[in-house]
Amino acid sequence: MLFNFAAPLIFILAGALFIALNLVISRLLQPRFPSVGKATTYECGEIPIGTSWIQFNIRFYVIALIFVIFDVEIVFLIPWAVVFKDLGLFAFVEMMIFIGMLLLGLAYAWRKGDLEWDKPETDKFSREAAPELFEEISARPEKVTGELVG
Amino acid sequence: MIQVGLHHFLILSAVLFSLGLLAVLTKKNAVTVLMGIELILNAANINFVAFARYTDNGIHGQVFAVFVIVTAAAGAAVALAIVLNIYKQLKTVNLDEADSLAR
Amino acid sequence: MKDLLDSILQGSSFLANLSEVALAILLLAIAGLLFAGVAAVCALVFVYVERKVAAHMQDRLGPMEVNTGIPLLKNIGHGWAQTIADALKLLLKEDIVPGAADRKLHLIAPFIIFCSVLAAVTVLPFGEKLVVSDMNIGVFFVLAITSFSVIGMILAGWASNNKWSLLGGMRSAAQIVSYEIPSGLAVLIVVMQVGSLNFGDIVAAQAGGLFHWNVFRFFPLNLIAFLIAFLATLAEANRAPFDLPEAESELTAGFATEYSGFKWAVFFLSEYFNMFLIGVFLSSLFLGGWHSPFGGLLGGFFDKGLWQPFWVILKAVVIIFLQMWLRWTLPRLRVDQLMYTSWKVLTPFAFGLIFFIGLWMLF
Amino acid sequence: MNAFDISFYIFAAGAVVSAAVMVFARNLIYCAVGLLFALANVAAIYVLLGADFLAATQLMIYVGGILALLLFGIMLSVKFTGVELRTGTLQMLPGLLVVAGLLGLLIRMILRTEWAMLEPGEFQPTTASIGRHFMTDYLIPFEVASVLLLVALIGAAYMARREKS
Repeated sequence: MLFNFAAPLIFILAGALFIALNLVISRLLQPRFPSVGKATTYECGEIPIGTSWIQFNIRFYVIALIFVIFDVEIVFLIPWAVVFKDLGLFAFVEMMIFIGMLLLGLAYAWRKGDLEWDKPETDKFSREAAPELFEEISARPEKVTGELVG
Repeated sequence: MIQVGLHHFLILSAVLFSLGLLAVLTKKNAVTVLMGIELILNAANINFVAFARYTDNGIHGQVFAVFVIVTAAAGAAVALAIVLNIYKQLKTVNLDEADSLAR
Repeated sequence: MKDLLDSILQGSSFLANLSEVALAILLLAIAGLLFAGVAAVCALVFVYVERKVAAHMQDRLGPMEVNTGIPLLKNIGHGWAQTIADALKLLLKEDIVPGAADRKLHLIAPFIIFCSVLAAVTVLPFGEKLVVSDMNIGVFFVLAITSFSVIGMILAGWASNNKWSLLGGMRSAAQIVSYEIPSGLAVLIVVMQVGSLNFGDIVAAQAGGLFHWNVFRFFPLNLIAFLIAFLATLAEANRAPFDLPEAESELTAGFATEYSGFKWAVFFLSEYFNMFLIGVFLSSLFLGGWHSPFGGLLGGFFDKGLWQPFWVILKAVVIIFLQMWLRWTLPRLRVDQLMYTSWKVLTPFAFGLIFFIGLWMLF
Repeated sequence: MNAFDISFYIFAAGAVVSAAVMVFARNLIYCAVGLLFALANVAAIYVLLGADFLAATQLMIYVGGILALLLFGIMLSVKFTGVELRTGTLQMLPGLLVVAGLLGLLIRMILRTEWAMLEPGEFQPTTASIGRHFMTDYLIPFEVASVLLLVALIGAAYMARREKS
């Protein structure tokens, strides 16, 4: 059994070695002309403003949180799935209770809008919101784009 | 050198436990304190599994360790939510500064 | 693998003097390097194929210029050497690390992503005996080890100290994490039916021709499970239409923005090798792995010997072609649609499938 | 020294060194990377103890789940005043002393105790028997775990959400 686990480990080491070797080869072959411009953070040609420490949306956390809970559930489901054929109905009922509990959690998060991400406000640009503008743009797109470019 | 046995695993676990405890005791940032707690739980898990292998020949220790990991996951989720709330309220997650109950 | 070891031990007197463990490690290391090389070649081939597929889908020719260069045969070959030239270019390019970046983590991140994919490949079967590590928890191991790439992406995004990179890294993480649940559940559906996590057992249970493959069992439930697994793994590989993390128009290149030269190539390589991994993974779980679709035809002639890796790779290539097809057909999803698809469509459906297949198996 | 012993020492050293990096690093992300490697090494230690399922669980939940969560937590709770995510330490010296004393005591206890040891058996696949234990002996903890997870999900989602409004 240990042998089976040694294989991925040695593959990891070999993979790391492979990348390292290539990086060294690349380092030996490549030209190196460092300059201030190259070392600047890339921001589409603009001079970067501030650091990249932007405050992130809390939704990232909520998604990760729901994920962790369901990840744990998958870990519980795996040994169950392996023995399910042997144990039959009893195990099935037990697991459905377990899943049902967590589905309650998913339903709660769903209901409270935790699974929603910010949607673009498409209504603003719909036909209903500004009918004249919409007609104008649809009729003569080249005029609008021309203005934008000009 | 003596063959690796129960003692080796227990000592490894003790060292990891101490490092985790050190993180809990000395770190300022609440998230690193949480990391220390995770390390402590890992040390406990090594003990469970090592005892299961060397004194019991069974699998109960491993089942227990699975439950520990699960509890750790649930705990980390809630604890981080609390940390984020503290950050929201007090604009800091440093435990020595977050010492007031009122805003 | 063990058999191979024994035969080599008997064959060579020099190797026989080494201890068995050292020999095993040596062999595995060679195999690992070989696989890493295969990964690189894989990426080269698939990039070429992808460009050609894309081109022909859009009524273009794609790369045509780079051929052998022999005067008379200059224009024959459909630009086959294009990706080789690209690879050489990447190797010769100056490796620029921005001054504001964290150099150590900037270096480590590609290693983590590549190694996690490479480690997952060890448990995948390319034939009845043709597997590096016949691990009894194979399926679970693949699910577990691939979760390293999430961390790699967050680290890459953070270490670059660039707004696009960080946002791209966070988005990748959120996306991969969301789609790990449906893919895990879809995989479990197969595990339920076979009762084993070992890839060998799972494939062996699908012997007997096309209609014994897992996709066609419990019709149509397993077919839906396969679709869920396919979509979820597509999203986990950050492939279009789920390629938001590297949406060129908004995030330039996502977490890989500040990478150049060979380090960038490692990300690219990992992406294409990951597609191959997914292809073999899905074909073993759902499409009968090394079994031919013909079953016992000609006394099972097509199920033997070198046909086995042939079928595995053919199925993987078909899945990869499907992935490419979708990429060049569908527009990119919005973030809210992405989350909607994962949590409100795929996950509930997967749970429903587990319920109904459980009932079906019981009664 | 056989292969088993050598791998134990390698992984133990790996776990301890990365844990030390986690404790002593001043950069928050370095702490997380230290924890990442510590967790991976502990997973390898589980394999050496014959707990294959547990090792994969460790990778899946700790590395894929909790560590990702912690990284998200770091990203969401940094003050963006400085470029680097520095974190200081408090009372390092007393902390070190207390922990060193405790470690000494623990090791002394481990070495002094007469453990009722058995000869360890052959390595066996554990997944199926863990599944059977979940469904029989550990049924109540198993179901209670689902309640715990539900409570954690609802509670944490509620707390995280309150920020929005």
